[in-house]
Amino acid sequence: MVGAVLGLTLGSFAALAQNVVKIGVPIGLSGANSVVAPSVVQAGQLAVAEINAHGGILGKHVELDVADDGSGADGAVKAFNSLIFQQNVNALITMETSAARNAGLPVVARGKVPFIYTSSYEGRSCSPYLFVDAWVPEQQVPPVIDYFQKEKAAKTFFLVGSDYAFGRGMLGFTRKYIEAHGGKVIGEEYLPMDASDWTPVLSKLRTANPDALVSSTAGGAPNVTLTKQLRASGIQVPFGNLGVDEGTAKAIGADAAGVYVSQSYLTSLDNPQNKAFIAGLQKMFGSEMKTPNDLSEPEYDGVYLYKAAVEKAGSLDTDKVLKALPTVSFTGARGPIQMNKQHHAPLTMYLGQVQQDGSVKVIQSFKNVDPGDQCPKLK
Amino acid sequence: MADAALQIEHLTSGYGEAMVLRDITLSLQQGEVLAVLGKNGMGKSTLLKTIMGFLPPHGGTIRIHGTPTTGLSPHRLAARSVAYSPQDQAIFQDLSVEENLRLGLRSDRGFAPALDRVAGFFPFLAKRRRQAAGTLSGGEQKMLIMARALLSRPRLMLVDEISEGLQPSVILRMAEVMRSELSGSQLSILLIEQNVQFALSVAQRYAVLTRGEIVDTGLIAQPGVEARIHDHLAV
Amino acid sequence: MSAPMRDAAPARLPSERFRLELGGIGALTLLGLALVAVGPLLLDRYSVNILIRSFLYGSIAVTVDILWGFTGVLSFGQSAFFAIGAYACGLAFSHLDFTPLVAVAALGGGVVVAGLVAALIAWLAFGTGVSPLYISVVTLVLSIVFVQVIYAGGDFTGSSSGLSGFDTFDLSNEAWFRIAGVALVLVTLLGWIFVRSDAGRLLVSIRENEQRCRYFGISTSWVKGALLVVSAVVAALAGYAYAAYTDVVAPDLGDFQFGTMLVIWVALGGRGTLIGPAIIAVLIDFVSAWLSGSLPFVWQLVVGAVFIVVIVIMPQGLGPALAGLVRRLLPRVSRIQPTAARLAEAPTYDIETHMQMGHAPAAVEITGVARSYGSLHVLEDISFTGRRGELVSLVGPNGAGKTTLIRCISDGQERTRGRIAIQGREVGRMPPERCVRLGLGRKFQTPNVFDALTVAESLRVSRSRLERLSPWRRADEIHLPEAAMQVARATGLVAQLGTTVRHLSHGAKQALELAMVLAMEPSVLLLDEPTAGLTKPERTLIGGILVDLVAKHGLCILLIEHDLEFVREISSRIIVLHQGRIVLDGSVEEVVTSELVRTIYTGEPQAIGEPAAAGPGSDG
Amino acid sequence: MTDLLLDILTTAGILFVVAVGLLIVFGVLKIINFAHGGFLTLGGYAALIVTELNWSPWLAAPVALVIGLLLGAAVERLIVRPLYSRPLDAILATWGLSIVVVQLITIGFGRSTQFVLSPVQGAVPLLGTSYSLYRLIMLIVALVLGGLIGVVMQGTRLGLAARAVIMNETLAQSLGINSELVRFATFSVGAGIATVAGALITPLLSIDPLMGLPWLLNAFMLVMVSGTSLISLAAASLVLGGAQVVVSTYSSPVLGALTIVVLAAVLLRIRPAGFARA
Repeated sequence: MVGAVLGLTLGSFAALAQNVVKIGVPIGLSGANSVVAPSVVQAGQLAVAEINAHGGILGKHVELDVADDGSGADGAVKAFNSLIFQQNVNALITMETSAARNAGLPVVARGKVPFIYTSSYEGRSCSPYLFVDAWVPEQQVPPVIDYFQKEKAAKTFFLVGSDYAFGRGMLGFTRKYIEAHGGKVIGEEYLPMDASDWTPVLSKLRTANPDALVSSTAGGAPNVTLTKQLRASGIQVPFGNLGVDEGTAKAIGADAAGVYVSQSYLTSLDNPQNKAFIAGLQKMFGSEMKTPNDLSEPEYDGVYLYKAAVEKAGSLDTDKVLKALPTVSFTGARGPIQMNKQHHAPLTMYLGQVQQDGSVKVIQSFKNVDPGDQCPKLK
Repeated sequence: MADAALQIEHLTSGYGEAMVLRDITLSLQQGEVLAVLGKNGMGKSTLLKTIMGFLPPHGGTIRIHGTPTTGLSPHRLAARSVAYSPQDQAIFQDLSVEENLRLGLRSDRGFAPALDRVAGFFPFLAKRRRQAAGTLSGGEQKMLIMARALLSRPRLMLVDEISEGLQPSVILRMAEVMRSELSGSQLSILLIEQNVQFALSVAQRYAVLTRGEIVDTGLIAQPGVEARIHDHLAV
Repeated sequence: MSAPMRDAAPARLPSERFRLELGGIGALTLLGLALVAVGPLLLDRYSVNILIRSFLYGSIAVTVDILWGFTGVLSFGQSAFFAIGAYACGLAFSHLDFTPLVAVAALGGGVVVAGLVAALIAWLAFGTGVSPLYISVVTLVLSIVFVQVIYAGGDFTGSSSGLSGFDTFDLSNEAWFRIAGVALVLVTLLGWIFVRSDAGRLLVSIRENEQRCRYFGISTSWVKGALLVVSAVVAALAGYAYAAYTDVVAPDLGDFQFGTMLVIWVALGGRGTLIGPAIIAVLIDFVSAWLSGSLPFVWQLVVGAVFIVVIVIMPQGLGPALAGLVRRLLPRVSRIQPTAARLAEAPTYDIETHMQMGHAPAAVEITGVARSYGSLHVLEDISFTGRRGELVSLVGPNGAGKTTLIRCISDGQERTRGRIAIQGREVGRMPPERCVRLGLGRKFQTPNVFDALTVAESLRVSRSRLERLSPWRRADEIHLPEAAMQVARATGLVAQLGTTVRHLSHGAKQALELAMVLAMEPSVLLLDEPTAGLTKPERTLIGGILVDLVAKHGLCILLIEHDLEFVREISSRIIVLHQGRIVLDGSVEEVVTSELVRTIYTGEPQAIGEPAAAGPGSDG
Repeated sequence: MTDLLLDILTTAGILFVVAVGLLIVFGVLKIINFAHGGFLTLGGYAALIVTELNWSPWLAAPVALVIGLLLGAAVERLIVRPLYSRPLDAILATWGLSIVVVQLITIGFGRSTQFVLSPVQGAVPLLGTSYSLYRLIMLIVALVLGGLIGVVMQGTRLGLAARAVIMNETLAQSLGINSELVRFATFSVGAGIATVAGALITPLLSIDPLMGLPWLLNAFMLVMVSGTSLISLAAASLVLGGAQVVVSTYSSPVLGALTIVVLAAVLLRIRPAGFARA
């Protein structure tokens, strides 16, 4: 908070920079997020290429600066430092693990740059510099639980997560939601974020024999190992995965079939923005294109939201941009997105089920779900 | 004239800075047994280790059957029909008797007849071939060492204190076996000993090693040799 | 204005050399401080930012070097101590309000926890009979355990996310830069003074030959343990600063890779050079951060490859290799003058003073001692008494148990049965360092010396129980008792005080070990073949000194010897061991004329009954 | 209960497969090969190559074996051989090698986590429950590998020479065994087994450049307590692996991850020689 006040008065260091707009993307190219990170980078690159093709931001060329944060806190400190103080970026727009985000926030406060966080997360991360254009538990969890309780008559639930802020935050909310709606949680297990052997958890799951399984694991790798090992173990149970995205589901292959997901973006969404988005990616990356997903599309939106804010502020000055950000809106593949005064965005959510080919079939949709009170102190 | 089985000239050797052997000159003719006698700590084992290539000599030359061997590694010397029986840790305790014997040959070919031959000397070997060598008694272990050395029909044997701690009957048996192997073959033996009687019963020549130097050498057939050697070894 | 007298290249005194070197390091220190002062003005923000961390890492690298490079204690777990300090900061500021009191308490807490954990590790790793490799294993385990404990801590420790965004000291980057920089300079300077002091030489002697140190009465476990605790505390302080500065703590800070990276930096910089590791740590971490954007993998690859090459080809490290190169290019610049302390007579110690107190107990009394390994009996029912002024020789063929007997006398853990008393005091189960304090001195068979120390330094270390070693300076005089002095003079060691022991002849090493043992002023001297590998004149000389020690100073000497001629010349009594038992205990005359001894030595075993099998199992 | 038993057995099997290459190198060469983790990772990537070439997943292990044998041979000549007399430096140098391996893999394949096809899918009914077929296969692999190494060591001339070098290298040399050659062959085979193990465990897990590290630590601890004996290693894998499964199942997986290293450290403190000759 001390830093915040100073930040508002001093303005941005980065604003002194050259005739380009630099956007930093600290992201987990290695570690837990490494499966999904390339698709996020591609979404960002597409947005930047499009913006540059149309004259840049305030007439300045836009550059994307990607740095690996190793999906962890320690790596994030290095990546944020490097981007903010070495590369002098004007803003950070990225999807990260909660650990990396938390670790990066103090650096952001010191460097005083806007930070648009494009990853769904456990919620309630608040900072004058931080804006979020992806979902929080209040938006994501209800579709899955409601569906299991109504359609699968599930009474007992087993929760599995990676042991980190996102995993614990999501499942903490899920447990409360289940218990508030008459269900019962009969097991809650966590593995370290980088663990890959789920055998003991699966043993407990088998013994507990719940009506439904809900998981919330880190980015890519733990999702894959959990799903594969669950299938290999022969345990049959309705499985809702709060942490899987479409690209990861594809990487898992047939083992993911039947898994329920709750997302704000799916490749199958039928609207012109989504078609243009996918076509743009295909044109730009060809065979190298990664499947866009719920963690990558918000990056695309985030870059455009930043552009809108800068243009509204008429300057790259951090103070002005931060003021403008909650007032601008952008219509992307997920529909119109506008972040609110509490720095979070109402979103349309979809309950889907993974098919044999890895695609996700939409089962139900929920319009403009509100994130609830995330940061009441921010005004 | 045939090359000597072993020809050592002006050999100096030791561990690091400590010179254990100084200016040793010795020769062992083909078909001959030379006994090197001396008390503990006089450099006898060091002599064998140097010949066998475990210790690099500081000076001097070693020739085996006319070929200089300085710088050759131990396994190469073994390949040249040199059989070495160290004093300590000379058997693989955890290997069976048969495995110990198999290691006496360079390959398993021809093992069966060779085993039959040495079992002729020491019949217990055939009976106990599956037993771990470490469970043999001290005397049996020494006989195993001797048998293993003879198995490959070596041309030069380097034998370190084979009689140590043995019963008289076993010592007699050892001497018999050595004599019978020597007769009519090209075998030569360098025998390191403290047991004077045993050494004299097998060897043709002797050398006394004291503090790393040869102080006396001669033919055993001479009269009064035993008394002379005892003088060297006495307190 | 008279020209000073010039001796023929006298060895420089340690204090002079120390002051000279201190001048050098002082200049370096000032340079370092100056750089730290102006750094923030010259460097860009990012570099300042990164260097703060690099400086803190440099400090830990220095502690790793003191532990490993100097003392031979290879710890992979310094990262864990660093992280303990960091988490003390992170946990306190996350869960309590940030107040000066909390800040100080957290610092104290971190230091205490790190110290206690280090003490526990030391207790585990430096106990008697524990393998020297165990410290590396257990510190490896420590770093793994630490990370898992943090994982298991849930919201309290932040698990794999770590803790961040807590309130912390409101200091500018420039201030942190100066704090970290000054800390690095200070840690290096203090470390440098310590390792070059007399006490610092003790570390090297532990690395070189821990057994010898213990037989000088030095509790090496305690020294190593204390060093580990201090290193842990320094690492924890660095960790605290790191957390307070970055505002983030994460489990990676304590993991095995970071612990290993520290070791790599030290190996690259040069083990046992302090400044090398400090510089390399800062350099590599700084360059890594700079290149992390553009060439991260290639840079790591280069570091790894260089590390392999350094380990294989120049194990002394890059720093010393470079220094060596410079020295070769400029041959005249840095000729190192030999340095050595002066020898001085110690106030005479005299066993007779004790003797005058009447009814003095026997020097060494051995009753019914036995030693067996499983079913193998190496010693059985050994009883005898050694009196003052007696030189007792232990003779017997190989494997008779002579060395085992010496070992049993000097280490209470060795024997299976029986009692041993030195000067009337029971040895019990005392480890060697405590047996030695009863007045025992033991010389080993092969010269057991400190190869990397000079002769003078070795003598000083051997005296450390009687004269405290200063941790911050070097004394010019070594006080030796007359006997040790006599050995040093007679064998020419006095002329070689500045020579590194590695370069001594075998005979000189034997003499040095004897002098070192005598420097401890023992009343009972155990000598295992002190003349092995010596020339005839050298043997005669040593023999004369031994006889003198017994006659003039009333020592009791137990001597193992193969050279019976030598034994005959110097012994007052001879004990003959054969197959683990005493077969004869008598005067020189009795033994020399004994038929029994003759048969033992010339191998007619029937004379002394049935010989036992050399190995376990029945005779066949 | 049956599940627990199967978990224990298959975990022990996997641990044995992963550690045995390290064990034989330690036995014959008396050095700890810290590049073992790097070799495991390399095996994982060999499996990845096989997957990307659309070859049968069954080919992953043989391909990994070839890579491991060749690499092991090169490493022994260039790095390990000069360090025989400096075992501690050998640990450090092989750790440096594993850094190099990891970085080379990163340059070649990127840092991201990747996956390979499993040669078999799903579970099979067994003893009244259904159990992961691949884990059962790993148990069989462990038994076959252990048996194979046992037969080679006990039944062949090469194995006899290797055992002779393990027990008493000096004596082996004086009996004409070229111990340098034995060391060379052993290191190469040890590396080969490590890469095969890496290829075999990947279908269960995921592949990334650092995947070998946790396995290296467990394997290292197992070898420290087992000494040089194959039987001890099997026992240690069963006891420590079993303890890990039990702790993970009944307490927490986080503590479970610690079980092997902590138990091994305690065992080594109490009995420095470890399980060997217990």
